[in-house]
Amino acid sequence: MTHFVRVQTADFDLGVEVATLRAGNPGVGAVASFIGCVRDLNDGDAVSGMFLEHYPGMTERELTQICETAAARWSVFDTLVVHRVGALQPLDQIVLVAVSSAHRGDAFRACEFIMDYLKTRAPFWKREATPAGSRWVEARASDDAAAARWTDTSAVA
Amino acid sequence: MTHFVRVQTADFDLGVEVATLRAGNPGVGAVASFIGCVRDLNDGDAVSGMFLEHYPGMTERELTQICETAAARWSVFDTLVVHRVGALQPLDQIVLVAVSSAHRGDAFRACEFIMDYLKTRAPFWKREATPAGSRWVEARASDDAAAARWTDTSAVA
Amino acid sequence: MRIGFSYNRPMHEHAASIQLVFLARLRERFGIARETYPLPVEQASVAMLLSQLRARGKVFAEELAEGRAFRVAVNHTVVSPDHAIRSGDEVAIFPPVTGG
Amino acid sequence: MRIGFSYNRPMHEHAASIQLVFLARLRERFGIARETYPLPVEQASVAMLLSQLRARGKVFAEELAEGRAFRVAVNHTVVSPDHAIRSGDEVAIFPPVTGG
Repeated sequence: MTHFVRVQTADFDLGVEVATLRAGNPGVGAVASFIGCVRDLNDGDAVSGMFLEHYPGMTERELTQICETAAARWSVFDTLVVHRVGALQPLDQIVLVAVSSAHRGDAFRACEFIMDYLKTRAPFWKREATPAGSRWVEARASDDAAAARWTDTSAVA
Repeated sequence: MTHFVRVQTADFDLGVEVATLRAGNPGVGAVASFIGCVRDLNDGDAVSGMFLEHYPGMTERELTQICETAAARWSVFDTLVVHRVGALQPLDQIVLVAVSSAHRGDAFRACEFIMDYLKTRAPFWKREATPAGSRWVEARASDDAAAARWTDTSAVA
Repeated sequence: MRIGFSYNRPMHEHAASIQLVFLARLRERFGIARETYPLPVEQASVAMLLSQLRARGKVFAEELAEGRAFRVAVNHTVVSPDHAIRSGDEVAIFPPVTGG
Repeated sequence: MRIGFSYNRPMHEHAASIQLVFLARLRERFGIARETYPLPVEQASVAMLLSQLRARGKVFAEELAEGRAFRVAVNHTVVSPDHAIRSGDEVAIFPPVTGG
């Protein structure tokens, strides 16, 4: 089992990343993946671009730990997180999470878990440009709620 | 909102398909996708290859209806299902489901719903080659259970 | 509806018929992929059709026995046994699906 | 543990210190990205450090006020206010994260 974690300014190719993740493993029956993209609207304001900052060292450590937690909870082969930093525009890809597994339930569950935890635990911060100027994006209560779901064993299989 | 449904013998490129699905829509903040692959093992037996048959006409109709049901239930932009038929080998891609949305929860939910319903409702049949000869794959109770989850409103957000 | 249907049907069409489609394991076991099948009565039900098919002999009786897991789709939609079949319908019979 | 730590520390290191890191909005508001900061006592807690930083003045007192949403990580792990800080630690203070 391997957890691949990368923080980079460069864009990524979802097809290449997923093909690499499952390459040569004929036990993989399922790959669930997710990409997050820059929207041109946030909290009701037009967004013309953003800058993503992170905390080098802690970011990679935190992302790896999130993947390890997912792999301990569900039956998965490998996990991949690629997160971009620097200047991004609407339509740009921000983040990729992919999980390979024998069966789809584990892949879906682990992939969404990693995204939810990444959102509330991985040290990234967005500064977005709007017509009123540039502003730091505020953390969302809905993201905390999404992450908290995974500790409520009655709600999640 | 568009539901793209294709049944084909040719392989597909996950990266190209997802890029096409979200192309030009800066409202898309999330794309959840899934690929199913041929494993070299099924029900304890080695699998050297398989042949996928379908019911032309009904397949496309059923897949489109499943996507429409998902789009009525969650807030999504577009959905895509690509399913291969014909001769396939271990490591080959079988199926792709992708859903674009403003937010990740809707994308994840709709994507997994479509896969679960596809598994129990779309008219595809697998014949797999094992050391003991070729056999039709039996339907799984676990797939029925996965699809049934979505009608149990207490279990699924 | 019923009157319109009778009215529109050509007088010379004495033999109302349907298209029968067998898929996957059933196609293999029956040795038939598709056939034109005469409708026994004007509005036969799926249950009546299945009963007639079972009378064809051993492999039909076995595969289409009550309680066996198979599905019937009329014009590409899965239906229940009481569904009425009309002339010109495409009726497909197939095992539980195993795609994805 | 405590004895071993003291034993291994060079005699000449009179001024124990930590690396302070401020990130994102806090870095901008404080005008500081990283600084070497003297540890006031041998084993200061995160709470003691925050209290000292608040004493620096208005913007520190405001951003690091009790009840404000910020996180403290020591050596890349988020910790609680009672966490003990030791010489050589990297202590980062940052707003709630907004990646993904």
